[in-house]
Amino acid sequence: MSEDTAAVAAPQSTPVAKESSVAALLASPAGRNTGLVVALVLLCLGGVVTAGDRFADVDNVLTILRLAAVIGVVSVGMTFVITGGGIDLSVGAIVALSSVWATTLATQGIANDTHWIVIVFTALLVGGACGLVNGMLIAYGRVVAFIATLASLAAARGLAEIISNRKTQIVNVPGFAAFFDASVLGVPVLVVIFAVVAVAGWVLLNRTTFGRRTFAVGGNPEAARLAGIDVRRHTVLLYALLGLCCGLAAAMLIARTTTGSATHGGLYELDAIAAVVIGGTLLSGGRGTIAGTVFGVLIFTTLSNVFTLNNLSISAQAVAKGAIIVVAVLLQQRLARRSGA
Amino acid sequence: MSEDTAAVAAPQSTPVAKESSVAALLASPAGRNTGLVVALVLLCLGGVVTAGDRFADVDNVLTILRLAAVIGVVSVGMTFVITGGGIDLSVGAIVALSSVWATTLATQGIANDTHWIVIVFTALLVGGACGLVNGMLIAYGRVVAFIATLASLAAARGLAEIISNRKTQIVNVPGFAAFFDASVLGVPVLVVIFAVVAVAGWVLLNRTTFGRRTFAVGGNPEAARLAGIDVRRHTVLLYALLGLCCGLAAAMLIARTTTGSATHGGLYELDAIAAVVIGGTLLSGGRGTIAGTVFGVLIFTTLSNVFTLNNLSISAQAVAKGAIIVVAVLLQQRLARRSGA
Amino acid sequence: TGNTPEPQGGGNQSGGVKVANDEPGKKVVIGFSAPAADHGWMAAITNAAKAEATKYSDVELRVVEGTNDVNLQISQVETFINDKVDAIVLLPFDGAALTPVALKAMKAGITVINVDRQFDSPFAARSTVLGDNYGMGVSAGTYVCERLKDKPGSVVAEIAGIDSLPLTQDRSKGFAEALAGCGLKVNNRVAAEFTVESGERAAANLLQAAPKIDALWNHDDDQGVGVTAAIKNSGRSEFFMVGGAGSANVMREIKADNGPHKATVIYPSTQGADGIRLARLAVQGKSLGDLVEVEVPREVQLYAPVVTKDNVDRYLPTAFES
Amino acid sequence: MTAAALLSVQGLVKRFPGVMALQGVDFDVRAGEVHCLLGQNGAGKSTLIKVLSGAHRPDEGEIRWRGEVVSFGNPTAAMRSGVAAIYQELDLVAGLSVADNVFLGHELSTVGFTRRADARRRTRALLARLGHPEIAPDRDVGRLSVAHQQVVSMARALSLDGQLLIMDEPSAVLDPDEVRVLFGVIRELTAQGVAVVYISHRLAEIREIGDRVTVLKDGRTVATGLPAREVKTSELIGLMTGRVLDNVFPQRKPVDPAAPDVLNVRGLADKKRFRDVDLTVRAGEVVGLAGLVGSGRSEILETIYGARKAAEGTVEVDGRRLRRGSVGVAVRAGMGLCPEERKSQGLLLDQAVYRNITVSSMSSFARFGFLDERAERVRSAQLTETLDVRPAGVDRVVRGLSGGNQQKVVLARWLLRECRVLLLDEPTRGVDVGARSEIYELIRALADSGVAVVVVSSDVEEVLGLADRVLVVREGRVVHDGPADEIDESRVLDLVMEGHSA
Ligand SMILES: Nc1ncnc2c1ncn2[C@@H]1O[C@H](COP(=O)(O)OP(=O)(O)OP(=O)(O)O)[C@@H](O)[C@H]1O
Ligand SMILES: Nc1ncnc2c1ncn2[C@@H]1O[C@H](COP(=O)(O)OP(=O)(O)OP(=O)(O)O)[C@@H](O)[C@H]1O
Ligand SMILES: [Mg+2]
Ligand SMILES: [Mg+2]
Repeated sequence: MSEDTAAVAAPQSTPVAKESSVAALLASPAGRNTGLVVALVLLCLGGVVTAGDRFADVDNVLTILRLAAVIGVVSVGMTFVITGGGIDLSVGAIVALSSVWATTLATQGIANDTHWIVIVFTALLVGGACGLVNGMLIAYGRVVAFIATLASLAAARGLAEIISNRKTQIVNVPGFAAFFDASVLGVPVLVVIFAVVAVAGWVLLNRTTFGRRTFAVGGNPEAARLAGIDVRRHTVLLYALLGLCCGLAAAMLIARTTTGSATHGGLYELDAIAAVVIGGTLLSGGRGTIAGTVFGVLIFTTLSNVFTLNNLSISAQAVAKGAIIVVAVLLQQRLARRSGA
Repeated sequence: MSEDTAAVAAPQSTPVAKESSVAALLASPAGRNTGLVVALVLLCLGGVVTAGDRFADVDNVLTILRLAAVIGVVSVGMTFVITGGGIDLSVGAIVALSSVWATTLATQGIANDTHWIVIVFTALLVGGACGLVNGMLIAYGRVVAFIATLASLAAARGLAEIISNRKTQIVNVPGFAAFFDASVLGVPVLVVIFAVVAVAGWVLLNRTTFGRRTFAVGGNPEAARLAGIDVRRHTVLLYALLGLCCGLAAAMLIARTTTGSATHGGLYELDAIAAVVIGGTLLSGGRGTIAGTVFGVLIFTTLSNVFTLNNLSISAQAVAKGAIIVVAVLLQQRLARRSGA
Repeated sequence: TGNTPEPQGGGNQSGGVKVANDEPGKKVVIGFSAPAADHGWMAAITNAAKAEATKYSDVELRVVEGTNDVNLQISQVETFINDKVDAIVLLPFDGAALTPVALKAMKAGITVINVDRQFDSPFAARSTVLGDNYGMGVSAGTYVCERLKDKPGSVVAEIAGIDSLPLTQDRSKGFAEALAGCGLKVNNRVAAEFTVESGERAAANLLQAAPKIDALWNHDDDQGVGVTAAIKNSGRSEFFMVGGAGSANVMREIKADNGPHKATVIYPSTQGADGIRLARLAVQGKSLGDLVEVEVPREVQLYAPVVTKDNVDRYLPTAFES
Repeated sequence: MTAAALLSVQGLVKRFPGVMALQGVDFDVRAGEVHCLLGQNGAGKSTLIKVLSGAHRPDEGEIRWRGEVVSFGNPTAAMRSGVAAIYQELDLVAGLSVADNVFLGHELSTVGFTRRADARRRTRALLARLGHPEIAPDRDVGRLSVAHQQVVSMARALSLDGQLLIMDEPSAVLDPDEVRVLFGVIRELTAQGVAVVYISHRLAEIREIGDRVTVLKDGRTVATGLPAREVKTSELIGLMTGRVLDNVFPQRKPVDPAAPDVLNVRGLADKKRFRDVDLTVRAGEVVGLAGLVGSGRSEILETIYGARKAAEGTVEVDGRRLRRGSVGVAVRAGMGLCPEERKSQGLLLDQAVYRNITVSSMSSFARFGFLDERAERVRSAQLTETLDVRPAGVDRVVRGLSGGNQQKVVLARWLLRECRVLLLDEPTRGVDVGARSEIYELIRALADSGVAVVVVSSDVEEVLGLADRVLVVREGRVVHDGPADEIDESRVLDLVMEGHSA
């Protein structure tokens, strides 16, 4: 269910408050995602108890957010694809390919002559193109999404290795890193980008015809078709959108590492899908929430931050991670059920 | 659609032929899987053309089959879970955990005193237990399968690392390797095991009430429930069955590598799901074919064999692999559509 | 038996005699980050580092989750910076990608010791401990040349590790160049993933691709367990095999001379432990005992010796149990 | 009424793999008329609708819209021309709100941003016009009852402001009261010159609302342009089925007063939908549950069956008390439920007919867990023949069957199982007149063989004609319990609607 549907469905009481979209924006994710919020709060409490000031520190919070930013942007895009009834296993490979293409000597040469934004554009272009190919294969070639994107995963990573000749490419374009490393009012640019993408994603999913149609295409493609929606075109757009997000994530990763590499974005597919699904988006399509995805991303990144601070044995971390994921999901389900959604 | 439904649905003509279950067994997978067969044949042709005798060699064919055996057993189990509407990301981790547990000094000590079969039993037991836990979490805990098994993946691998202290455990039990390395009429025991599992899986899925319930549960769980099927218990059984397959695969892997290790089974989840889905099983449940899965596994293993025989670079392999997967799926679809299924 | 646990992690015996440097000094907090321990050598690196740290009462070691995601590894280093640790021992998944954050740590006054995979800026680390990947390939190639020098046209095969890593490229480059020196080349090459299972899979296919082999170099002894199993399964014995990294298993096999391994090239798994030591010394302002130099050097490159039946006893004690 | 046809169709042909769904359909619709389509299950009515609304592409034939040949390649093209359709299978998107569904595909938007307040307001107005102001525009459509979903579909069609409105069995899930409101809306529309194509299996409705009738049989037009009010019922049935049917309901035998109680429900209640339900059914008795849509009858049946957990009360079969909330226990005790929503609750759509039929009695076809498919097919074939499922063939995939035929497949499942207690929720929804009487015969025959039957139906005539005893449910409580022959239709309607403001 989309956030706002649930939020307004619950109490039939205050029609006035319902109309205020600001109130809805604030109230709805909280109501729908009580369990996730509780899980995140518990996690933070755990962090504070075990690591004290080191956890609650502003710098540490920014570290968590910076870590969340790259995978977060991919996850927002993934929310659209999954809500629209699809899946994309190639996101990590697309990030890698975009990062490599945007950091080839040729690209850097052009960027040096003109402006570093060329690098960002290249990454977006490559990402978007990969997404487009995925979408076409799935919508018009009618290849199952899982297989089509698995194939893209192999192909894109192979291509990235060929282009980069399996060497890490270092970025020497002035201004590029400087821009991304800067802060706006104390908030790092990477985090700002993530926030903007998340808010834009929320608006797109919940306040536009594109978003409504995404739910319809994922929830009941036949009904969507009968309602006059061009399901195939819409599917292509969804994958292209995700591709763009991957391109953006690649640019962010280039800035963060000053490199492009065929090994970037390893296993991002799992991380992103996990964040989306733990956030409450249905893997079978038709229901999705951006707020949940953001919480999902934050839960995973906070978890690894708390582990880092606590010097836990690495294997024990894996076991604990498994347990915490299950507990978070159970919490979310129980609380969501209680809140009558 | 299950293999035999399609086979008998097509021509309404020969009710006599329909009755012969041997004929059905032979005819149905071939009919249903024309595209896959064609893809596999083309691949083999490619192998013969590029690598000549080295490909067509009996030893090479046995090598391919041996390589297919381990992942094949897991894929057969995965076919059940996916047909039943589920998914399991933890198969690789379960293989790792089973292999490690079955090769601890303690287990080997017992096996040395009694019989090497102890090792196999331990692996089956651990695998089955892991599957049971997955099933319970999903069916009774109502955790989404994707997340529940993602959590198991983390936990099982962590546990395997703890138990093995991240060391490769070498097997020194006499008789164990000897049994698995043997051949039956020139066919390696590993391949025989795979064949037996595949045939048993086919019978179980297509000829028993258990299989019929699996289709029902995966196709429409609510309808299955109202028809009197205990959907939750059945779900648990499906995951337990897959767990057992993982245990068996672990035993086979131990025999093949003479080791147990926490790194065994890496990315098996992707390989197995890919084989199942390329074989024609619906990721959303309700349709599944064991024969398709077997073809899927063979396509993937033959592919990497042909690549290796040709001394192709890994990057080029990846790109080619992506392209070949897409072509195989398109072939399969076009041919399946033409045959009226 | 093969998996008899021996009490030592990599670095216990290294260093030999107790010197003045081992006297407790000011307390040093060291952060340690490495790629995911998805194969034996990498696990041994971390284990050795941990074992080393416990030997010093003045060292507090913080080990974080191994990861192959550079983004996560960067944030781990950021966390160390926030935590104001005294030193960071960093085995980066990708040296170039971790350079900016290492620079940031250095700027924050933290002693960074770079291990194994080199940063692309000399200012990113106080000191660098390097294995010699290229040299490893050269050592292996030279050994193969020596044994095959009388047999021109010999078939040489290579089983590489994860092919997308630069270190694999370096090893293969060294190997090829050394072979070229005696008129040989790599006839068949496959790549595995440093794990037992992938080694077995790659080797099984390779043995089919090459009906006759004279020498086989396998980059990594951990995947070598699988390679050995595949060789055993195929019943082939016409060639000799050279290992890589130098696990205790393979050294025992060399010593017993009962398997395909006739030699292995060491790639020290003690680098992490050395990193810990250097970090401690650098923070405490001490020097390396056997050097006249009063500071810890900028770079230490470890040697990649070939271990054969003749010299195996020297290396066995520091070998890692994969 | 203008003589010129708004829409005319000639020689329409549509093939599906293995089936000719339409093999030559001719008819025309004039502005301002209600044109009724009649035909047996599988005659091709829904297919025709889908072709007209652009959801299917015809293989042959000609469609003229206002005299010009058109081809509606997709639903959007049809909608643009002014054709709006309500499909039989209620294609709404669960998970989206009522308002979102109403405006799906033609969203009210400003540069891509949805005008949600606008959409809500207009949805509310449309729903009020359809007599359902109580449906909140923000509710998730998936959580509405089928009847309310049907209303939303109608609101959706109205929102398109078309000149031709096609309705495929809209009344199947509505109760008489709601049908009256629907007819009011239809009259309003036709007065404005909108043409309506109306499909229903209820002849009484066609007489009431229809102007002209077209009869389809096996994908062909067998009669067109018949005057709806004058044409004789027997003639219509004859055209549709090719045979004569005089008595729809079978003869009732008086229930043996000594027959034992088979089903005994005492004080059943759930959390909020219903309470204090007492129900006793003797062997050989058919009990009918009448009531308005939304009165909680489906919930009562599902709770008896264990598919919902009861909060209070007991259910006994043959004197043995059943554990609460377990379908397995109920099925083993001999209960069977024919659920209300065949697609989501009843059928395995992608499975063969025979597998859908035997799914609840698999163990009787199995030895050591191995199934005897031959026996399954034979038994299923017998049942589908009895129920006249078309097209025949037990290996057909259920998804390809017409709505009414799908319903018969669900019914066959429980006929096969030989239950002690059979719970039927709207068993003849969407079933044509001919098959309906066969189903009645079957139910009667089952009862006579000692089965206790409970039938929920919104068709009061059906309840009275079929049942031995009638219970009237209003707002979750049983307000009347008595023999069927001591009560008549108007009394039932009074009871049903008492306190209802309609
Ligand atoms: N998608 C499809 N694939 C295959 N066959 C189909 C499909 N849709 C309809 N049919 C077949 O076309 C014929 C006409 O079906 P249709 O749904 O139009 O009947 P109908 O007159 O609406 O019946 P009902 O009164 O039961 O709704 C039937 O034989 C049906 O099995
Ligand atoms: N799970 C649920 N959550 C909330 N409301 C529900 C739920 N199930 C049913 N309802 C509500 O109950 C009402 C329908 O009840 P029900 O289907 O039992 O009526 P009925 O008497 O069986 O009518 P019909 O004969 O049309 O099925 C609707 O208003 C529906 O919204
Ligand atoms: Mg119909
Ligand atoms: Mg109902």
